[in-house]
Amino acid sequence: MEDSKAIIEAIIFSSENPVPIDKIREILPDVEKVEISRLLIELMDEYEKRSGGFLLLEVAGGFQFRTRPDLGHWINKFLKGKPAILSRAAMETLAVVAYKQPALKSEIDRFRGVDSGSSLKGLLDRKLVRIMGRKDVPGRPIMYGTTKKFLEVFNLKDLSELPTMKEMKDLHEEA
Amino acid sequence: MEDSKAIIEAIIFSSENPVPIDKIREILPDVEKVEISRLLIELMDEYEKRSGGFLLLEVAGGFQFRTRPDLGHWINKFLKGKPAILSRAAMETLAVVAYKQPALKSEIDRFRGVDSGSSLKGLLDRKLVRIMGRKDVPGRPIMYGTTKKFLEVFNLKDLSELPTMKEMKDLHEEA
Amino acid sequence: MGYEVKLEIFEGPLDLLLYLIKKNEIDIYDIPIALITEQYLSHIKMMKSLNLDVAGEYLVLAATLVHIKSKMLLPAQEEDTNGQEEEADPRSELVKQLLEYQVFKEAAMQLDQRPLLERDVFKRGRTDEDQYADGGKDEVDAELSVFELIEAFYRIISTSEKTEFMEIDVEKMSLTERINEILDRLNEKKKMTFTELIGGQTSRKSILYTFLAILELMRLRMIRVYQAGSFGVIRVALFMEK
Repeated sequence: MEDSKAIIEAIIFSSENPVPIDKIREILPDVEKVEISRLLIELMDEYEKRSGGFLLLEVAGGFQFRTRPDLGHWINKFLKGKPAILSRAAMETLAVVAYKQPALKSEIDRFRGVDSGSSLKGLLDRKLVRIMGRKDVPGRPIMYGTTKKFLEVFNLKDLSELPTMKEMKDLHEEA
Repeated sequence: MEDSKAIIEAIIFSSENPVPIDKIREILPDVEKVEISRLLIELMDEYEKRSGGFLLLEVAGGFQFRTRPDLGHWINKFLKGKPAILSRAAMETLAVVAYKQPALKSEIDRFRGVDSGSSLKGLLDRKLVRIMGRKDVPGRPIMYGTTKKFLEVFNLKDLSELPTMKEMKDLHEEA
Repeated sequence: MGYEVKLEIFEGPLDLLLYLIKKNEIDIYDIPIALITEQYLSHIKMMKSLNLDVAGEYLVLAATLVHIKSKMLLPAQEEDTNGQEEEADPRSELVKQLLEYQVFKEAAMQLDQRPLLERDVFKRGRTDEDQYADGGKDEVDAELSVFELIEAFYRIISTSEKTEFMEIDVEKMSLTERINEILDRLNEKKKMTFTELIGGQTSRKSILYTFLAILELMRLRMIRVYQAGSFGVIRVALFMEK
């Protein structure tokens, strides 16, 4: 493939948004606009004829690769299986539970400076956190701790494998 | 193009991360694993021969489309981002972790002759290095290893693709 | 003395030493210690005079070099007072270290020469539509990183003004681990004897942790402990909610 065609293709591929011709021109100022258009049409044709997994399309004033519309079903099936990740709030809540267990919700809230109710609920649903019991103080608040699944997901043999604050400080202080 | 080949291509195209064969198999349970392998090899060959803007590569235990290495300069120009660069200290620390894993911080420090705390922290932040657990010796020091992202970033199929220490020593002796 | 204006950035004392060896075209297995020590020291002096931060490690190696130099000055065949042979070559330990460092330095260079993601090669740009699939709600199950977890915690503590600084150590976590284990087992079996709980644990340390965990659980009123008579079986049960 000629160089400028490959460069155009690489640019469109790497871009988050549809790439307008003018943008391409900025990168390849020596190539005429009509020439860029011609190459784009060539590329669109090639992908169309090839009828592979994706196409080059003109959308929203630019060019973008998109999966073939009739394959949508398969892609949804694939993307659905993606494991969920933990939000920052969930990670923080989990961290406080892990290090302070048995931890009370009031303690977690105090540490984080915000209400942790919904994060805590999410972590309970995902079985990363569990109720350990109730603390023997007025109001008998619930105490939270981590589960076996928590160890599994974080690939820990046991809780003592968690880094300590001192170890963490050591890494931070050099920086 | 035959259907299953196009579907495989679309799946890889739509995925954020390299797609392992087993993941493809889950979506296409009727296609044999050897057949999927064959189609993947066909696709990799086609892109290689075509020499367009991107290639299909095997990295980090899966398959992923990536721009052609020799076009990096143009894409950096287009994305205007600062290319992700690791400092020499980070690179050395990473090399020790990669070759000695599970590696202790004390070992890394000893091999490099300097404290590696801040490099290590940077590599942990960038998810190139991870905590593997603790070594069962007095003091139970933390063990570090490389991540899947390390393989992704360094374009490696797996760790065995790294040159062996012996190969590197031989290089030295020639020099 | 004329300063070399070109001052290389060294990754540490070993890097500097390797540089000097290369510059002088010296055989790494037969380092002329006096010469190298002198050059090494003058480099450090220069770095200091340029107000560069000279890390402690540089000084440690300087001391090592001086020490080796003084050892080399002793007559070669001299024997220890115990009649034992002098250790082979005072330089050997340093040479070994240098060779190892050289290998890793080479490895680092090789890594750097690979086509790096987001430096030389790029993935497909993520579009907005790609984000819609949020994944199944109930499965977390990609492996999560311990580092992220503790970073989250570290972030919280370092921004909070709480004076109760967290001294979390391995001991405390071992105890918590045992508490969780006991709760798990009691959830399954409801009632167990003390011996059953201890059972299978051979090391004194783990028995001690189990014992401490039981005390802690009693204090928290999460379990109840009964004993039938003064030498009877000790039973442990979950504290039941009414």
